[in-house]
Amino acid sequence: MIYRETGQFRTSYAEDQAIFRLREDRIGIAAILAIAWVGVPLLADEYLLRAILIPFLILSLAAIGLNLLLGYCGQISLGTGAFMAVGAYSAYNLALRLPELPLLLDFFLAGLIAAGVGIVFGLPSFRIKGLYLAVATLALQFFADWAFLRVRWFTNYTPSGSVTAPVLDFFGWVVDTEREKYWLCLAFVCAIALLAKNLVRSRLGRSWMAIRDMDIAAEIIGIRPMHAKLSAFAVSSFVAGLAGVLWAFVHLGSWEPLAFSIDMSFRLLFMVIIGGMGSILGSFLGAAFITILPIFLNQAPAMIGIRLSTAMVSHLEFMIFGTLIVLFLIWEPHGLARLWQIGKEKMRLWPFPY
Amino acid sequence: MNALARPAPFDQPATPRTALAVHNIEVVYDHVVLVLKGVSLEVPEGAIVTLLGANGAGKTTTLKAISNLLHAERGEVTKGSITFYGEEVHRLSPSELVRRGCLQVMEGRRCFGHLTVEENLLTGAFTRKDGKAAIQRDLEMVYSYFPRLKERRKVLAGYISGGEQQMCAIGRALMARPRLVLLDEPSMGLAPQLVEEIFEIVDRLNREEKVTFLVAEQNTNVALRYARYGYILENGRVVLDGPAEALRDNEDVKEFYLGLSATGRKSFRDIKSYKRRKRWL
Amino acid sequence: MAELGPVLEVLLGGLMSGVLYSLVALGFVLIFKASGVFNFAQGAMVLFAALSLVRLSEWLPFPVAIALTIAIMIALAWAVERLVLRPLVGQHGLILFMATIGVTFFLDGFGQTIWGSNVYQLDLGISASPWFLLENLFPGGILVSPVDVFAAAVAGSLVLALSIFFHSTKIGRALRAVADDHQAAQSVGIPLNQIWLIVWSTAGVVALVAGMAWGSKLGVQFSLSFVALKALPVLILGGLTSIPGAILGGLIVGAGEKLAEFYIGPAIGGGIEYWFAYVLALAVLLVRPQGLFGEKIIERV
Amino acid sequence: MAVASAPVATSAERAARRERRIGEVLLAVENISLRFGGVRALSNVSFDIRRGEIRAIIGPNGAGKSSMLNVINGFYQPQEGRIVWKGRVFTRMRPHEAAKGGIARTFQNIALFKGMSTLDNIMTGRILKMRASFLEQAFRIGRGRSEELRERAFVERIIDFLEITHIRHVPVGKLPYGLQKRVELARALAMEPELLLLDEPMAGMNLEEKEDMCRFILDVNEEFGTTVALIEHDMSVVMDISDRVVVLDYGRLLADGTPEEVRNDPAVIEAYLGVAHG
Amino acid sequence: SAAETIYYPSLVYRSGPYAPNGIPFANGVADYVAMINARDGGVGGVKIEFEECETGYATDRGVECYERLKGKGAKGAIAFSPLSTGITFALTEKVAVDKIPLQTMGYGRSESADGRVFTWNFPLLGTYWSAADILIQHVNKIAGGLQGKKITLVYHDSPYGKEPIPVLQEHAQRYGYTFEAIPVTHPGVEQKAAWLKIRQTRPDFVFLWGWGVMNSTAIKEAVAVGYPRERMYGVWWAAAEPDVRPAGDDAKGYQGLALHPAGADYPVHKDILKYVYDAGKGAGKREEVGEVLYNRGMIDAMLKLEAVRNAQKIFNVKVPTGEQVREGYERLELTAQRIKELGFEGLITPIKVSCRDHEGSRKARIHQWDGKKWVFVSDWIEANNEYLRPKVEAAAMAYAKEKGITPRTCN
Ligand SMILES: Nc1ncnc2c1ncn2[C@@H]1O[C@H](COP(=O)(O)OP(=O)(O)OP(=O)(O)O)[C@@H](O)[C@H]1O
Ligand SMILES: Nc1ncnc2c1ncn2[C@@H]1O[C@H](COP(=O)(O)OP(=O)(O)OP(=O)(O)O)[C@@H](O)[C@H]1O
Ligand SMILES: [Mg+2]
Ligand SMILES: [Mg+2]
Repeated sequence: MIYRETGQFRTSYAEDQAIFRLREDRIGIAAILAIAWVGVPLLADEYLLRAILIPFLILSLAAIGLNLLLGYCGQISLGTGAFMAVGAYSAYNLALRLPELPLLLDFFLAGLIAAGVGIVFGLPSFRIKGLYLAVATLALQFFADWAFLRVRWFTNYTPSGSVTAPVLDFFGWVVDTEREKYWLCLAFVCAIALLAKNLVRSRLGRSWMAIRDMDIAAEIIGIRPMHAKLSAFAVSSFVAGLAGVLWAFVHLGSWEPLAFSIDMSFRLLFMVIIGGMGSILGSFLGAAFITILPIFLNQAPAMIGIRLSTAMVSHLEFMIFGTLIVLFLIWEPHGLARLWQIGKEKMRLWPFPY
Repeated sequence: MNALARPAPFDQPATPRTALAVHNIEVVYDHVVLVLKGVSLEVPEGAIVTLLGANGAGKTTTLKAISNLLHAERGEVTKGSITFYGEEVHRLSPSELVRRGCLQVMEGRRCFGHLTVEENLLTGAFTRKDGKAAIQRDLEMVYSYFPRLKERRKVLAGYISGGEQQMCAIGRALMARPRLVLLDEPSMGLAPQLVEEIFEIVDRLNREEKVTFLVAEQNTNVALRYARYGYILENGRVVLDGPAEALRDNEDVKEFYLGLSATGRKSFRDIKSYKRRKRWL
Repeated sequence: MAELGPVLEVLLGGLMSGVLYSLVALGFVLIFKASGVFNFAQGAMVLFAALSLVRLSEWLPFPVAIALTIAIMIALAWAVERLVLRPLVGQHGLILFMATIGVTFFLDGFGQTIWGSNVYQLDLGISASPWFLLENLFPGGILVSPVDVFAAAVAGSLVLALSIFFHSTKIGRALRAVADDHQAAQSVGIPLNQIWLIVWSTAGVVALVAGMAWGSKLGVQFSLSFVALKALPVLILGGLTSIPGAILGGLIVGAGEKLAEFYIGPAIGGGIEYWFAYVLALAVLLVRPQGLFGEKIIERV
Repeated sequence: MAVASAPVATSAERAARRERRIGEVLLAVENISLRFGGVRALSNVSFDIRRGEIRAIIGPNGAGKSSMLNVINGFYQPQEGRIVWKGRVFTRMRPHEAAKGGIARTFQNIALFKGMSTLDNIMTGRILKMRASFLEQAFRIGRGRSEELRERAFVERIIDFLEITHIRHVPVGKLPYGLQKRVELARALAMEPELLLLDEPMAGMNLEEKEDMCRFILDVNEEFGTTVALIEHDMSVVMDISDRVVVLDYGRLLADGTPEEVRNDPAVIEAYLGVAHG
Repeated sequence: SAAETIYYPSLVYRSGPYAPNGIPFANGVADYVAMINARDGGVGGVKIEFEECETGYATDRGVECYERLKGKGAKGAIAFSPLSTGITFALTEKVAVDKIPLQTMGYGRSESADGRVFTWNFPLLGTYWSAADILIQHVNKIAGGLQGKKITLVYHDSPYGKEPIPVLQEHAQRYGYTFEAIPVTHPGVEQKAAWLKIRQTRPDFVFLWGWGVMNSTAIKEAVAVGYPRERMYGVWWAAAEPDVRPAGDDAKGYQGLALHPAGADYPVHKDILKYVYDAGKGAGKREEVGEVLYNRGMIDAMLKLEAVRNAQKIFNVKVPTGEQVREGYERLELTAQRIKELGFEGLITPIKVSCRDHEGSRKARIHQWDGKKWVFVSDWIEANNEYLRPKVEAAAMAYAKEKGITPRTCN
């Protein structure tokens, strides 16, 4: 029994409501945070930071955004890419047109604008449900792709329609090395993850989950479906918008609308489902699975000394990745987060099987 | 009728064969939750056997283990064996089992909401091969048992009332002409008259057509009246079993399941605020 | 009259391409109807079927290649049922959806490994040169493409055949039962495995037909799998569970988006075809949340 | 496990107390008619519920009992008739209006939030009582924190009362049927309703559990003075605990009166009870 | 040992929707490098270590590949060819920090021809602006003046497709034709509306700025509306075998820009066949050697290695760093003589890169598909630099301003 609940008593409701109730969990999370904030930046090389960790963090953030909407409120969205795009282009235009505003405020306002768009495109959710709703959000996705290509004002009339992010200057702190970018993203991710966790374990989160699990019953106990759904859309697109800003400003630097295409939306959806719907931790696990695993699979043959043609490697990557998705779902349909939980449960019982 | 599915009375051996034997099974949900901790029971051919027990005792789980439906709930039989007429159940798919005549009426109705009542009933006849006429005849039979269903035949099952759904689910099972029916709380949500009627139907099918029944029931009173043998489950274990009369006369059963204490039935109004539950363990 | 010519032509062209969308949507409908699974892999199946056909017909007579391809699609259906669906019986729709994404990835990699990633020409022997109808009425006539007409005919008969098959046999009823509740369907003895095998095989054959129609137009190449995205609004507009809905949705989307692109597009920068179908579908859904012909969504406590 | 501290009283005492408690009309449905296409689920039904009483609604399957509850709390919109709720007249109630006004209910087909734990399910019942702003919730400061603790304490009392402490953190989807019913009752109680609508709360329970459930209902009724409207098929329960009974049959009002009156009404026996029962 | 090799990373896409175009290009690169290793023992006697990385044409995978490969080898990667506009955009800033040249032969941002601002970008052989100018020159010639003519551009709705629009619009005034641009949305499988419009407006010429499946679809649709293929012109990314083959015979007569000829009968091909394919080490099939995109890959590799050779000479090192290779690029001059030595005579024309001009050469020919192969229908046409240069500079300066870059001064 490595994982020991006995002997840890919670004597107040406040203690019982803490995010990490067990000492083991608290030690674990402290260790992870220490590694993330200090260990990784010290040890990781540029490749790891720039090509893997930064995208991973930003996509985790976006996945948290989608998870709030899909995993907690049960509204299927295929428009997360569009919300990210709205965030990115808003921040770009704010920085361009109102240079006197501090960049951090631009980021925040961009998130708010994304939230506004989220509310507008969440309106149909009042009538449309389930898979059918996915189409409403797809409409947004395609419309946004089109608008950012077509409406030249958004891209400041650059001939090709691609735009470039300004220098990342936060009150004099110029973020230009990879390590700083990593810290910046990490800060955003930690903050948002904490806020999201708080939200989902308070009233708003519970009303989202109620709507998700059974909207009719929710209405009858006094939750207003419209209010709950729209607030989920708003919060989710705020987070997605913020992730979009980071993706554009920090990861890509310069980008075209294609960076936030339907592919991005689908990938985020995969992350949430694989990681675990209705779990903040799952968003991270899912993002890791979907972003890091293919890269790993791509490099794996070379690592173990097998020389295959590039095409073969990439086909194998597809096949193995697809197979792993299916295997993981069969193993635990509720996602990696759940797998983790069951693992903990087992550790609690260990060495007994049940 | 269906000669294959139902052996004619004269080839019945003197001592009835065992239709169903459950031997010391363990069931685990989600790889970690142990729910049944060694349950054994036996249902002789042509009998009505009832399975009693409090909420969460594991009645539904036992029935699902028998009809091989645990899979979809991420449950698993990890130990023991279940045989249906001598054949290991776990080798058969649920539909294969139905084809051999073992059919479950699931708890909580589970009608197909987007199908009309009549379509629901007809899905019950999916495995039958004895022609349209026979199916039509049985449809009429079900309607004669449940006239209410006939009135609502064209309505989507998702819209009918709870009790009507329960009738629909039972009727659907009868349409399959099973040899062994696993009934999970048939009386739930039915008006008292209908509860009696359902058990009358069970009894009639049992007597006239030699259908075997294993009934999980909360309504102990009725169940023990119609059943021949009973098992009482508690916390995933069989704690008591015996012929129905014996159970009915058991003091504990009397008090805790039938509500008959030495002084007769108590009014629900006069129940003390708490009393110790009967635990056999 | 002369002004009417172009309108008719665009309308006709739109209807024809709509039929092509329908062919893909049909595959989705079949599987959704039968199991409640939104099959993301339909696009990959279209590609895989077309690729198999093209590569096989390089060294086999065409009819033999078709037969062999159908066999391959049935084998695929069998594998999907056995390895993916069976272990996931009774799971939430989104999870099954995700599993089909796994299938998509696998098929994409597998198809390219065995059949290659090049462009292959698929020649069905139908001339691509246009017909001009009613030349006496309209200057230049009304242009119709024979390929489109052929595809429309095939799609029409396919829909008819499938509608009849699924509506007048007990299989049809069983399909809908399975889509409603896997477990309850099992409990009344509907063999999920067989049902899914039948349906996925049918969807595989439909994918082959779609692959032939689209492949003869685009060449058989990876991009074929993108046509699935064009089928989504069609599917939703018609209703996820309706076979005739797939056809009708296709016609509406095809005609609507072509007319919009043609007449509204230039005013606001063009390329609106891209999102028009979705907005159209959205508008329809606001009025009918289950699509034009979809099954009513039951709300009851 | 904490034990609910309901006073033990003799039945005579109780009866006397009840008399005193039952007060004015809390809710009246007047000439309600409800149709679905050709089906008349309710035709011209009127009855009232008085403050503090336990009102049973009985009738054969498909009689329109659940539909009646749905009309009362606004899920169904009757074609005709009106509802008088605490003196205010509604031609149609809206679900959240009903909830705000103090009507809570449980469902025949359990309508719990399957993905949430028992505790969270019951906490949803407190949503209308919570006021913390968005930011307070996100940062868990101010009311976001204090409210959470206060309501948790409240909910824990209900959990204790209904004796479900051991399943606090279990996702309700995994609970056996009977316990789910109990959680549903807990969620409704958490709303601190004035009128509690219970749709077959004792279906699928064995005797012992029914006894528990009766006790809970009686205690709620007596302790908090909550008015209860209850649909139930078990006649012994209905006869024992209800003050007045409405009998519906195929959408029509068949009888309305005390348990004794109803039990001896030939029409009721004919349509519903059949052979003398209970 | 690693210290003695030149590290040549190659970003490719051999799978996915664009694989039909990506494969021949990647094969050309791989075979050429293999041939140099086999024949010459590398560049300047230093072996080349060659590695491919699959991007699948996706930007983030491209960035990942770049990050993974840029530091490999003794002195890091010599240069990158991202082979996608999206990846080019994403890498433009990063290469400046990492000091690795970015070779975008025949693609990338047009303004990056200005080496004063885009120090690390080398859009060799021609940008899309050059392409648009050359096409206009050609049709102007064959139509005997464009006054009153109609030209329609059917373009891929992305930065790539949009690049030529400003040039074509400005030329419309200069040459007096009317211009219309019709976007086709990604991936380009549905173009019916576009072509019905063309059937109605009946333009004299249709330019096609497509990519991947969009090209063959366009040709098919042109057939379907009866638009003559002879009056369609594709940019050089829309005029290779994968673009015409799916359309079969219908594609006959279709024309396009050629940065270089197709065909395998140039001296360099003989060496490739001899040293690589005869040794059984060919990346692709023997009969595919000499396809348009294959040749383009070969030229891409050759230019990169010439820059390396140049750097070796300038700095007198065996293995140059990325920064040194940049110098090699900037002072790259391929005379007719040198081209002949390399075995590329007839494939390309002389190139001279300078600090100001990173394009090096802006010439192309027109070729036409005869149903089996591409045949030339024009001689080399040079883009009008007097017209283009100011445009390039203006755009580059705007970029510099936005990014806060102070342009270098060149002398
Ligand atoms: N899918 C599941 N996952 C985990 N645990 C489960 C699952 N289904 C049931 N259980 C647990 O198994 C135990 C037995 O449940 P079961 O449904 O068999 O009881 P039951 O006797 O049928 O009760 P009831 O009379 O309420 O229907 C319960 O404690 C329940 O919590
Ligand atoms: N939404 C609906 N659409 C169509 N018919 C409905 C709907 N709701 C109820 N009905 C019909 O109205 C009638 C009354 O249903 P209701 O659920 O109120 O019955 P009930 O009295 O609760 O019966 P039970 O005891 O079986 O639960 C039934 O015949 C039912 O089919
Ligand atoms: Mg049960
Ligand atoms: Mg009811």
